[in-house]
Amino acid sequence: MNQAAGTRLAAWLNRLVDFAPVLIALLLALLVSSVLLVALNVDPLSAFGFMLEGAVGTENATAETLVKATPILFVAIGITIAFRGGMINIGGEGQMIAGALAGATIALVLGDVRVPADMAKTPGAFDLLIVTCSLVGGFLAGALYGGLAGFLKAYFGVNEILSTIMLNQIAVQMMNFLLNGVLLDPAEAGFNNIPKTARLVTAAQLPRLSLPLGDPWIFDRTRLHWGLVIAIALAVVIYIFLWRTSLGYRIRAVGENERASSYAGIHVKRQMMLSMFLAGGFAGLAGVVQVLGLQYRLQTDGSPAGFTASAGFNGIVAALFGGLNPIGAVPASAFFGGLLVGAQKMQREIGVPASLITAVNGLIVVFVVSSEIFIQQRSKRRVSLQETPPALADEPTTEEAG
Amino acid sequence: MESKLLPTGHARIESLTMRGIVKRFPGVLAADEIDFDVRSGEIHALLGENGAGKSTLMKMLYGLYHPDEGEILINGKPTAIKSPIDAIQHGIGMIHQHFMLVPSLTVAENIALGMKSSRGFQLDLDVVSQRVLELSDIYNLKVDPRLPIWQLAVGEQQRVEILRALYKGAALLILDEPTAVLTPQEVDGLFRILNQLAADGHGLVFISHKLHEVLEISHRVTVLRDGRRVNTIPTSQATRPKLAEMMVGRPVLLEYEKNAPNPRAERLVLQGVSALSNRGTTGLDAVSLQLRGGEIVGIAGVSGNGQQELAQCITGLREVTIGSVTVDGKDVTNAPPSALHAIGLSYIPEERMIDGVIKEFSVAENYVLQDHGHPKYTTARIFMLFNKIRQACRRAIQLFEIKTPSTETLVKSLSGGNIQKLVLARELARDPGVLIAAQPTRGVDIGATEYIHKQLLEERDKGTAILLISEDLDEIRALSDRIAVMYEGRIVGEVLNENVDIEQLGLLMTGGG
Amino acid sequence: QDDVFRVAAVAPSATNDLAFSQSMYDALMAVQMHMGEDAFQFDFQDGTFIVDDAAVALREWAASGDYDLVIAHGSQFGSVVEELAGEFPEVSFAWGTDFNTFGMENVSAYTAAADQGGYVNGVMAGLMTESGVIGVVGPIEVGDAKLYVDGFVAGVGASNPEATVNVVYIQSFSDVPLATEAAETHIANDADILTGTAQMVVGPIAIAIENGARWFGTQASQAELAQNAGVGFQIYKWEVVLMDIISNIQAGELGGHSYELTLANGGLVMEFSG
Amino acid sequence: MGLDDIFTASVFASAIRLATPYIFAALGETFAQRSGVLNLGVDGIMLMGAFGGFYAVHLAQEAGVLAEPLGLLLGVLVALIVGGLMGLAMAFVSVTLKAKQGISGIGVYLFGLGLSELLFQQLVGTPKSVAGFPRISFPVLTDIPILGEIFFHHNLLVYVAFALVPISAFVLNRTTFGLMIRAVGQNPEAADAMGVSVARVRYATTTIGGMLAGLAGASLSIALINLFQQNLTAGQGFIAVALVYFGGWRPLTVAAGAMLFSFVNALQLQIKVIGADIPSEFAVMAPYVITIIALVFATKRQEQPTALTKPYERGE
Ligand SMILES: Nc1ncnc2c1ncn2[C@@H]1O[C@H](COP(=O)(O)OP(=O)(O)OP(=O)(O)O)[C@@H](O)[C@H]1O
Ligand SMILES: Nc1ncnc2c1ncn2[C@@H]1O[C@H](COP(=O)(O)OP(=O)(O)OP(=O)(O)O)[C@@H](O)[C@H]1O
Ligand SMILES: [Mg+2]
Ligand SMILES: [Mg+2]
Repeated sequence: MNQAAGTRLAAWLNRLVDFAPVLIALLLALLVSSVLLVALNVDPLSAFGFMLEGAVGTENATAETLVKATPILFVAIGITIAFRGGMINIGGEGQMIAGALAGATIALVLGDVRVPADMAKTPGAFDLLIVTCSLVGGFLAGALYGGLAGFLKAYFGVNEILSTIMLNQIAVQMMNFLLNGVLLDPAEAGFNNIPKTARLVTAAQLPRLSLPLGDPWIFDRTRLHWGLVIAIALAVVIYIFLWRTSLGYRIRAVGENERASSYAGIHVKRQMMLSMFLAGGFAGLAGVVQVLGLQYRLQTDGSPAGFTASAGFNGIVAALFGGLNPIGAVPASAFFGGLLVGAQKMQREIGVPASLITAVNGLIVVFVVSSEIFIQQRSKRRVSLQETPPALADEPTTEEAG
Repeated sequence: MESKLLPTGHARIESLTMRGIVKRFPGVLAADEIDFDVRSGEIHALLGENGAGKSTLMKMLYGLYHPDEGEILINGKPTAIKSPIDAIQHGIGMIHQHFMLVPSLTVAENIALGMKSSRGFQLDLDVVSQRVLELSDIYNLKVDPRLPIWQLAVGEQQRVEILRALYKGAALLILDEPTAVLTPQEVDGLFRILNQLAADGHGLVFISHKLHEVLEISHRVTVLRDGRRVNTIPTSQATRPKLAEMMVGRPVLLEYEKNAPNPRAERLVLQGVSALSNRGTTGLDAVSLQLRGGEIVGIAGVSGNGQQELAQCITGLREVTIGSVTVDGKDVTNAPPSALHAIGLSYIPEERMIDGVIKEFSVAENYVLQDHGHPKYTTARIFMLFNKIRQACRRAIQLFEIKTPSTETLVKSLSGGNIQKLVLARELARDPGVLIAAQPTRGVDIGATEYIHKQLLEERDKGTAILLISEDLDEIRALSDRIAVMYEGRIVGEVLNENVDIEQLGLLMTGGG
Repeated sequence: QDDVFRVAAVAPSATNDLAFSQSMYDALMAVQMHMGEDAFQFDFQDGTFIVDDAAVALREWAASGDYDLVIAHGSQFGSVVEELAGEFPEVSFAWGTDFNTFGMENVSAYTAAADQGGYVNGVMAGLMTESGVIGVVGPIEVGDAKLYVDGFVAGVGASNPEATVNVVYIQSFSDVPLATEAAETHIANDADILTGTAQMVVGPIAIAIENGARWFGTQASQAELAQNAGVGFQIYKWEVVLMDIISNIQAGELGGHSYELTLANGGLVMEFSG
Repeated sequence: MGLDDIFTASVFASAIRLATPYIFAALGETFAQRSGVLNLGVDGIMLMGAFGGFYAVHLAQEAGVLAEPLGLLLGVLVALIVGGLMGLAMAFVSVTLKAKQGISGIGVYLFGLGLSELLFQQLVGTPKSVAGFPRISFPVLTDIPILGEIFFHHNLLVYVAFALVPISAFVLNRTTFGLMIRAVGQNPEAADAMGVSVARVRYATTTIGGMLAGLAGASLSIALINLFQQNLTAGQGFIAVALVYFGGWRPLTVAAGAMLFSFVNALQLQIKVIGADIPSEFAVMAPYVITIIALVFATKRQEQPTALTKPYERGE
């Protein structure tokens, strides 16, 4: 017993040491950034202090970090499915927009509907219906948009990197067109024409989230919303889907080896479309959740990232940081959320240009991803230090034991 | 004979000595104080089971791996070989067990790769092609230098490897299992070349699992087992059983007891099946074939003559353009693989690493490649029951003596022989009515080969119809009841095994006869 | 509370974009010059075109209680202001360009009658064109960009009904290469006068210089960049509005009004060069 | 409005100009990808090249120390060096440190995006134009009707870009270096066994890719637009990466893709300018739609380099 605990502790320590390279990489990135800061006559320590404070320093900061992380996480889960299925999906941005457009439209239309009599009896039932329909609609729209790239790849051999980059631009223009036209907020029409929809009615909004710890509740009066909970729950679902279901197995099989998959009787084209469909769906959810949970309307400034805030892009990075594992995507997304929100604070407090933050983020990404090699080398060395286990010794060998 | 130079103009390597070589891999001592030497004019055979350390030892000579301990002496001088460039400069050439060819490049381009061009930075492919043609004429190794590698069959690719080594004029030539894919005639041709090279003053290291080849061609034999040198003896003092025992550490069956054939109903029928090859040319040309339950039909032939297309047409991986395929009376022409699995067709693919397994998946996951959605491994066909899968897999591991640390080990870290056993275990576990076995023992050591052969015979006696596609005539002869020979996409002859004349088979395989 | 009047502002592009964001930055600098650094200080977060990022900043400023006025400079920030103003009724907000104060006591809205200067520019362009063709490079058909372009077209129509005005919206505020090529296309179609709005006009200005065409601008002075090509610029003087809002706040009135820059109230100034 | 109002000579000329930065960047990326390195950071490198080139020319012209052509060449040189250095950094990260190329590329992009803007704000401040590469007037040729306008009235870098297309094809297909690149991208083990240093080849191609991306940026900032502004490229680098896939990793088809994309873009501008009544949004999305459709109907498809994005490690 004691010995087992000891081994477990050792394993834990080992895993902790695995994070050392990441930390060192972060420190190095900060060091290089410090040089830039010093060149700008800014005290790096206070700069990074503000960054940390901006990310997790206050209850509101933490909430904002999580708010920022929410769409990133949705996208990252989807990207994980796509990449596991061998599809390089760069189309998170466009799929987010597709989802947001559909979800917002549904929410607006249903929001105008009179509550049916039999539903009016149960308070909240109709609200739940609106929100659910919008989420599902957003998911489906994103899924179809992503699935389109999968379809083009499966049946026309159109490379998905190419098609998704192009489809992103198309989605942006489509959104501008609709938001300047049929979806335009009637209050804006003929006046300012800012591309935005009308505000969603309260019934169509995803509720804000606070935790019943302390008084007032934690995250009360922040923008944190239920989207985060949905995202984390779905991360678990997708983990199970990918590694515990036959459909997930097929997606991963096709991603690893198309030839062996078709030899095994797996319909390769179908899995390609499916993984892009699901990836698009999750990006679509990211979009619709931003609308229902945060902005209560769909709006943009016309630029490619005007609505998405580049979450479709950051989701790719988060997915890869998360080791292409939906569970890993959760902390990875939170990390990125914190980075982005903290950086804003730094800019606010010491007036360093926003561009510096962008550069620093780039450095962090490069350094951290470069540090992975050291983790891999460590785990290899670890294997070499162990004796080759006798065949199957670590497992029960008889059927009864299983 | 005692000139310092080889006919190619390169200096000889009078002697090459590896002394006290140690190489450790994660969890494995691949070379443990190995001494090994080759002399000019000598063919030195290296024998050993899978994973004995043969390739590792030679890769250290070729600069691909670096010894942890020990030294390498060329002509008595300690020499550091840091990379293949060093090795090539020292006159060491290597034909690798896993082909080192770039599929998208042409033969000439593959040969020109890494060499100085006579036109400076510009490629001189016509010069290279010319020389390749000359060489292939001299050594009777026909290839078209303008064809891309991906269009070549495995056997042809092997020829390119050999040609390339000859082209580079190495003084010391390492051949890691070079004969695995050649016809008897080609093997004879190769041996003639090897003898000639040795006579010219080259040193040669010859790795093979085939004892008779070793006995025929080599001057000395070194046997490795588990990373250690068992012994080095002159070939004149070696016999097959003795070598086999040195390798495996126990006496080995070299001939099989085979029950009399007991053919039953027809299970697999091909009628006038034609198909295109990867190149878009005719790959299969009106092939007709009948297989009964309880018999093994061997398909002999040099690789690239339609065997792969044949297997793929039967297994639903290639479109049949004309003709029909029937299994147990059911027309399955161009049926998807999943439908074929369902009616009891199993397939051991030739390229096991690419078609047969998913390297990044665990042993258990690979074990259910086809059956991952089968009701017995799932609840409601959705959730996979990994406990059941692991259990079944564990049973197969024990039954088939697959060497793997656990069911959760990734397949990429198993040796080729064990991967092949895993594929075999999986395909047989599916209790097939028809089994297509393509090159089931290529590159597999004699211990494992023995095992796989016994399994195939057992399966036959259970009433399975087995189509055995192999370029190893010994294997075809040992297992088949009937033998069909393929040449240029057609079946050019069919004989009962007992009536076979090896020379005649060889002739058929090369379009003669 | 001290005597210093503190302002925090967020803007979508850079403070030196020769366009929309710069107009507000310059205005705040002007106010500071006027009131003195002891009496007026401001924080300015630029390059924040992402609405959510702006929302974080605005929320923090509002919650800190340190600022007498929080400015959201960009009409896309409207919904954020609406939400925050409700949540922080004691904080004074200003935003633009828009008229809408959402009926709240603590919100000021400001806008520019960009069509007025656009009209002036258009009249002049109509009179100056020799080829009879005038090219407009617009970003997206919204807000004051649309106002300016519409005013410009009307101005040309008033002074030279014969002239053709070709309008291209490139669907981006920032895509300089595309804006540049749009200007090239105008030139290829015989335009001898160009105008445009938003920060990507720096490209078209360079094209005007290169091809000897004339340039009319808006939002901020582009005279230096446009060199000899520059003719007329409509400049936003937000300080006119800001001074008003500030004195209201100092008098205890947090907002509730909307303001408009016009040529008449001195908020719009025409600058001519060349 | 007839067809001859739409398909004017100036539209073709415009397409050629628009294609120039794409061709530079996409050719560079073709080299990198052919050897197995996916550099998603092209856009960031373009921005750094654009700024570096611009700033050098700006300084030279402010100081008046270098006569104009020399100042411009200095700008090109700086863009090449800056791009090359960033390419080198990308190579170090993805070849030596074996980082995941997708993410590291995004990191490089963000770094270039941020740093170029930062340097611009700190060193220059507000948009200023420079006298960039002038359009060349060829004797006789430029005056040929239509053809003269389309082909013989561009700046030097436009011609350099188009000249690089056959040169790149030649290098890839006809030289020993090109052979090494193709081998390393398809089967690094084999190349390694034949004595080709996989790392060295990848370093070379990624650095060349960086230099060409830098030049792509400079072709905007000191030749086509003649000024710098934050995010000057507006995402062109990503389109360039897409064009490499579009062109199936062959310089000629990659350039053809760039031309198609740019032509549709020029066309949509022309159609808007002459007043066609289609929503701007649809006009702007046209090049993207057409690119996809073109690929759907393109019959010939090439396999991508098998080792693309895969760091090479000897099995040791
Ligand atoms: N790249 C590697 N990484 C880790 N271990 C390795 C590697 N290559 C070889 N080994 C180990 O070294 C041992 C010897 O392998 P090697 O490839 O030399 O065997 P071999 O004698 O050539 O076998 P075969 O007959 O299958 O070719 C293997 O058992 C394996 O465990
Ligand atoms: N990357 C790797 N990591 C760990 N082990 C490896 C690796 N590559 C090869 N090996 C080990 O090297 C040994 C030989 O590998 P190799 O690929 O040469 O197999 P093989 O020669 O085809 O085997 P066989 O002779 O059984 O067919 C295997 O036992 C395998 O465990
Ligand atoms: Mg071996
Ligand atoms: Mg082997």
